Amino acid sequence: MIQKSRLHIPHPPARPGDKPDFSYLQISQPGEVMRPDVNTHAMDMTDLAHSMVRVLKDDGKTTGPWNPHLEPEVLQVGLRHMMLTRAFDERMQRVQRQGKISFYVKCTGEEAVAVAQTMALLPGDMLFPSYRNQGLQVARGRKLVDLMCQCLSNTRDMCKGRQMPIMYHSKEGNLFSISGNLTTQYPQAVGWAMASAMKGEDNLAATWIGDGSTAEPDFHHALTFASVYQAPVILNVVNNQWAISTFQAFAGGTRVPFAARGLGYGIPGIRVDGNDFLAVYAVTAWAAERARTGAGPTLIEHVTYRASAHSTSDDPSRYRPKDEFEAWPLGDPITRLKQHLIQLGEWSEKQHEALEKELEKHALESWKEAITYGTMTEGPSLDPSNMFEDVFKEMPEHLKKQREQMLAEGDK
Amino acid sequence: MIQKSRLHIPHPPARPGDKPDFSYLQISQPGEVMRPDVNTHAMDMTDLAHSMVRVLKDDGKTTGPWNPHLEPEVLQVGLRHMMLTRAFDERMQRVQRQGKISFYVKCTGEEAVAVAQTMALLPGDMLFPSYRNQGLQVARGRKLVDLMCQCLSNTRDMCKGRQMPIMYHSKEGNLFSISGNLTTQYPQAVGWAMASAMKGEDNLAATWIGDGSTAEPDFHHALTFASVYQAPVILNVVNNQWAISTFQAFAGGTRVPFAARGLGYGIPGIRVDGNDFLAVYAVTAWAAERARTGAGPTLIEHVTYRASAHSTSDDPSRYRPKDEFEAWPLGDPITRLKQHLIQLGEWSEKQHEALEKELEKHALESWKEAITYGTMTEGPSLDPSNMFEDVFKEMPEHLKKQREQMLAEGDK
Amino acid sequence: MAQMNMIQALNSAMDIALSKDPTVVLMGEDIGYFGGVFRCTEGLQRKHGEHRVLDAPIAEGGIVATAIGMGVNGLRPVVEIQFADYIYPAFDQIVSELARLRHRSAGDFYAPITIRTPCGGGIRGGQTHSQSPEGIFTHVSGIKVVMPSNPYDAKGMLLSAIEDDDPVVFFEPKRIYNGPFDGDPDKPARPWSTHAKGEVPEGHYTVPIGKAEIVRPGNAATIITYGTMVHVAEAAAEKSGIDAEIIDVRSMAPLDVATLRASVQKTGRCVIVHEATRFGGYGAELSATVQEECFWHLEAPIQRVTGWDTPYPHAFEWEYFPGQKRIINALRAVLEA
Amino acid sequence: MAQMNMIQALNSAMDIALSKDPTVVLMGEDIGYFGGVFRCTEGLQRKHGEHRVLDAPIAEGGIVATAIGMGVNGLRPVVEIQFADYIYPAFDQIVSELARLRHRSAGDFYAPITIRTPCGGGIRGGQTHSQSPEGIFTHVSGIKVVMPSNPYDAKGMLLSAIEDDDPVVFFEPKRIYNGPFDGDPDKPARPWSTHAKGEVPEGHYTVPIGKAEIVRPGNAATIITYGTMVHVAEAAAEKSGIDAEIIDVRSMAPLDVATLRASVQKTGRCVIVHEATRFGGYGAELSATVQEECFWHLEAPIQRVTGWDTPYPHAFEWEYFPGQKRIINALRAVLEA
Ligand SMILES: Cc1ncc(C[n+]2csc(CCOP(=O)(O)OP(=O)(O)O)c2C)c(N)n1
Ligand SMILES: Cc1ncc(C[n+]2csc(CCOP(=O)(O)OP(=O)(O)O)c2C)c(N)n1
Ligand SMILES: [Mg+2]
Ligand SMILES: [Mg+2]
Repeated sequence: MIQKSRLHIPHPPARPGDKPDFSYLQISQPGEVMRPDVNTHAMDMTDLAHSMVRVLKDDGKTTGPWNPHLEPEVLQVGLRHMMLTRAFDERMQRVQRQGKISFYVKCTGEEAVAVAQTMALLPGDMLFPSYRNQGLQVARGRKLVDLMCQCLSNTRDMCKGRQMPIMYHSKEGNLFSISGNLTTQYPQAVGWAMASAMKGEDNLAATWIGDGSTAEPDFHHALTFASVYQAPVILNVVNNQWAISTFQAFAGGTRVPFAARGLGYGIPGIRVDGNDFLAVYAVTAWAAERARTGAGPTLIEHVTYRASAHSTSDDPSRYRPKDEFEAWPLGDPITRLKQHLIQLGEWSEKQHEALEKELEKHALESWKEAITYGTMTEGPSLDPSNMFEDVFKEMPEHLKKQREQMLAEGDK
Repeated sequence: MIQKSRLHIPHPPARPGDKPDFSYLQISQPGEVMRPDVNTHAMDMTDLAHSMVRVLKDDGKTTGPWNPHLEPEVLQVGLRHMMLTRAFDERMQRVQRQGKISFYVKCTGEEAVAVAQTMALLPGDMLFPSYRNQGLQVARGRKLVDLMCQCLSNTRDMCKGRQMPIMYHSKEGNLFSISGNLTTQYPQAVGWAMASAMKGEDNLAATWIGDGSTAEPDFHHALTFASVYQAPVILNVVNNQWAISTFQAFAGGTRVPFAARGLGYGIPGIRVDGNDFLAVYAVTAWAAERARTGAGPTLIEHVTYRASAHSTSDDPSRYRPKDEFEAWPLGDPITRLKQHLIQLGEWSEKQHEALEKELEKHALESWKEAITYGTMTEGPSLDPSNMFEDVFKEMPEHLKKQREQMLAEGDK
Repeated sequence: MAQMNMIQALNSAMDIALSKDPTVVLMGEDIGYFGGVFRCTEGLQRKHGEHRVLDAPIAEGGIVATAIGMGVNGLRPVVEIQFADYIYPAFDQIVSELARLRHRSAGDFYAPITIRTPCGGGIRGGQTHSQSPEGIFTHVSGIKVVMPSNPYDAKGMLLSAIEDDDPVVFFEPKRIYNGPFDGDPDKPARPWSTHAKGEVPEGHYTVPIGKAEIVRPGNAATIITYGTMVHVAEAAAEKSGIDAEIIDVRSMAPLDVATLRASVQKTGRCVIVHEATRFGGYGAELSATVQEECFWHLEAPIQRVTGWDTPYPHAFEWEYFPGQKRIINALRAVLEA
Repeated sequence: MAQMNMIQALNSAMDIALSKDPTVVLMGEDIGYFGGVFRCTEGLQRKHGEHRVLDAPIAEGGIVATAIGMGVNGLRPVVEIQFADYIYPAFDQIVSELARLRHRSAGDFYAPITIRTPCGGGIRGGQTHSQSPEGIFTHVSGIKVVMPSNPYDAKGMLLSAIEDDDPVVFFEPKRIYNGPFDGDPDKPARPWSTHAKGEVPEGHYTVPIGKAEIVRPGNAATIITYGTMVHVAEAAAEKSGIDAEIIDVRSMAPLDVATLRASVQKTGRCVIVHEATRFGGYGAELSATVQEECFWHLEAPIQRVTGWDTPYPHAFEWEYFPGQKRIINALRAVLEA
């Protein structure tokens, strides 16, 4: 029966053994895309959702109306945050392989998105991350040791051992608690932004999901509520081409870019080169100005590539060519910003290598400090009975009873 | 605090006491909108989602490329179905007021959508209705008496007393069971259509929701899956301006037409004058051809007006001007088709009056027959213990036990 | 004191909360301009403004999700789900997010939300306007679940819920919005003015969450119930002449075990009554708890009187509904055992 | 007979179903080309084609909804929800639609769907990869709910589920995918080849839904349990030296009351064990049922050994997990009462 099937089944351009092929990817020339006024109606800038905002050229120079004209010092800070994010990822992957933490997720190749966006926003803006935006934490100044302690579920874990590694949060840093459930934070960010408008405050909310996560219903909730109430929110889709083993076409991203999803709700959609630090910064600043001036929400699709495995539990060589990242046409965000700075005369290969070493060392030293607060097997550890706390603000009778029982019986 | 609120709150154009105002409504001239080839890519016909397909002119004549050129006999059948739907509605509203049935929902003013669409589809196509598409049942030849027996929960009720009035279905008529939960049938229709493609069959699925229901997550599920698998499905949004007391702007329909929601998923969206029988017929036939030739799904927004209350439990004079329908710029679908037929010389006021009387009589006689199969208080009635059937295919032990207990104890 | 029905009592609670605390906001389908399909928010938008009493898109999941975001940003949202039957699209946001946020962030983030929703049958609503899904929510750690049975409790508990920093799912038995209902649909409707708990203070007061109430003292057997069934149980006890003690649970989670324990240890016999389907329902938890706490005092098997394990049927409402007769039969069974 | 772990047994069941019945299709996130994150569908797309083993968008509600449509159109979909923790976005489609379709259409429409989903803890998955939500589903009339505890049952019950014209939610305890687990995380992992139920016929056979199994006969007390906890209970009984009878419920709904009744009427003592949180959980239904059926035979209060009423904590997995020690304590309690 199914031999006769006429169902359309999407396919990635290449599977293991095939030659990588990114010809499906629509790429604009740097400088090609217009920069409309932030008050423009969504319908009068639909091209932004279909083209790609790019500022950095192959030669490391900048071009076009989206150039944010950042000071070299700012760019150096951005470069440092991205490199620190990568050094952190490398260290954590290593310790996971050594069995020191149970799980880890890298963001290699996607560092520009989180770092440039954080830098384009204000500290009072509330960030609702997914699990692959550690750059937000780094760029907001969270110490590596604090992030590491979370991954270790040790005595300094801000989650008190209750969450898997990478589920950071920071109240004072305005970094919302990360959920293991995809996309749930998306409409929450809209609600936070609505409250900001209701209180007459200027802070906006920003939130991130992956390409695959756009299929979840909370994506639709977020867009609908953001559109209806014109919430001051920036909705980001980090399109890294893959959702575990599933090519982004299974979320419908090759038929029409994810940025265009916004248009049907009257929300401007911008597609941006996610590996171009300057372009990401520029579109974020543009969206932030929109939000802060009451012009409403923006949907940004960051086109990038997930250079690493989905997580330490994944083996991507089972479903995509091993050398796909090498063929990725938008390059590596760190290399590209480095080249830009070198081209400006504000950076050198030598400085770069030195910084790389310094940050590696910093990551290692942070790790060494982190484990002094306990590991899964050694050193100080949290009191397990804390698991009964924070279920409610005050512990109800039945939980007190269960806690007593646990303490009386011991484990196993 | 909230005094400072800058949140955007949508408003209907008029509230009770105000003068009706439909200036917000974008209306194209009849004949103005192009009719693209059914294989056109969604992105190359975005104007269809923003303009309005219309065929019937104010003078009752037809114009433009969407004219379906139907035979007068076909138009007469369509008129009859619409008039029968209205006669049925009137009768049922009356018997509800008399306390003979517990609840009813009219579709006055929206008859063209269901009737023209059914006529443009094939009997093998599966229809997934909402509660306000009784025209589908009528146009598919379901007998009024059968529909009435459902509303009476009597011995001939196809639901065996298990559902509220108006939740009809017909297996042989390919009319799916109606759910009280909004929008749930939308992605189910997509799944049905996927199965049709998988089996290599030609039947398509069509489904209907209201403007307000587009906010539910199943709307997004339907569009995503329809887009990814290019399912042969027609997704209809019946935009009758109101969702109970809530103006369609609260679903985001005034910012961008609902038809445009499709474009962000690569699904063509067509906005059509829902009170123009010929236009509705034409766009449906177009979408059906698309689906049947493997060109994929279509989203159709039917612009119409809910002339009656939401249901017999509702009083619309609390939230909108009493005379709003009189000011509705797209008129009454029955009057408009009648005028067209008269203008063609294929109908007359006299014939119309006679048919109206005949159908009223038919509705009354159907009702008289229906009540012979039982009413809520009199005549034959279903065996209550049937409620334990069809929970599962075979009744499990615990339900047998409960049934016995019920029979042993009696009620109340 | 004023005479109020349950709708007026709930309205009064929200009016007071809106007046007293500028962070309280209401959101829901048709609750703003229109005042709600059951009229519970009537007049509140007119009085408190459309920025505090928000009409919402028809998306229960989106309503709860945005309310969580508002809660995190310092507001205290009270949302209405139009019927409890329509709460499932919001289930993921309630279970995976709202209930766990405080725990997973070690207390750093939380959302003090109240979710109001009318539940229960007896209004010819068929399978999609009659459900009693409270049991499902009681299994979710991190949310409180309550259901008042009268105007006095409705107002006092709703104010408690709104002021509570934990999320509360607040079920309203719609059959008794306008008057107590004793389970006999053929009797003329009774207004709340004929009931002592229809006397409701106009000002602020609270009824604590986590406390059951003995609504009828007795010695022969204990009936544990809540919502509409409190009144049906009272009528059944009256009619049977059995000296039954009736406990209105009110707060399903957390549960007031002490009140249950004291009563059943005294009577030795227990009947549990709810409208929801039986299998895997809240009555099972009540039964298991009573059994654990009162095993040595029990003189007969605990009986459950519940809705049958089928969808709620439109036409056979009264055969489905666990009415007086079934309660009396159960009472007799525990007494005769 | 072959040696299979649970993953292989499930894979074999689906392979046979796909081969035997052209209307069977699989759908889920990462299940096609990749073979699933737990590898349960490995090789099936290669063998049966990408039109029968479909990768799906990440939308659990959309997956179940479209599967319903396919089921109505004559297919027999078997869907995978990647983790039971992610089944909630599909909750509305399961509860409001899948479970009720046959009833509301008086038998004219139905969707014969199997929903497979890995559940339970013990793999350091934290709160969003460890949940056991089976209890919630047992409260929904119109769906069957099962959980096998070994490869033999997994294959036989999955074939039963697929062939069943009613919807079945099929929970797979992921901790024992690769081998039985006795609750002691410090012991080296045991493979299924060391267990009798790791012997699995290669061809078609079924294990009926609705039948419990006595996995360890005994006279002193009855342990009622399922999934991973069957093995923990066996180890606990062994270690304690108590002559406990252990019942593997396997089919949570419908429940095999007769087997439970016979055992507890014999032993007079009962311990119920599950990983899920306690309050309002499935253990409550088991306790209530046993109490109703065996009241006059019970010599001690029924004990529940369960996960605590908190989200599943990442770091304190073994303090949370209801391990051997707690089961032994409960056994002693029912014996000493
Ligand atoms: C509701 C839900 N469904 C499924 C999963 C399992 N899951 C975790 S990550 C992932 C892929 C997400 O892909 P994408 O959104 O593209 O983000 P990326 O990992 O590429 O950054 C899946 C399916 C989940 N965590 N939550
Ligand atoms: C999930 C769900 N939420 C809420 C409701 C209650 N409700 C029934 S009809 C309705 C309005 C629907 O409006 P619309 O989609 O515009 O359809 P219309 O009635 O105008 O045809 C609402 C809110 C419901 N039935 N299901
Ligand atoms: Mg991705
Ligand atoms: Mg409408």
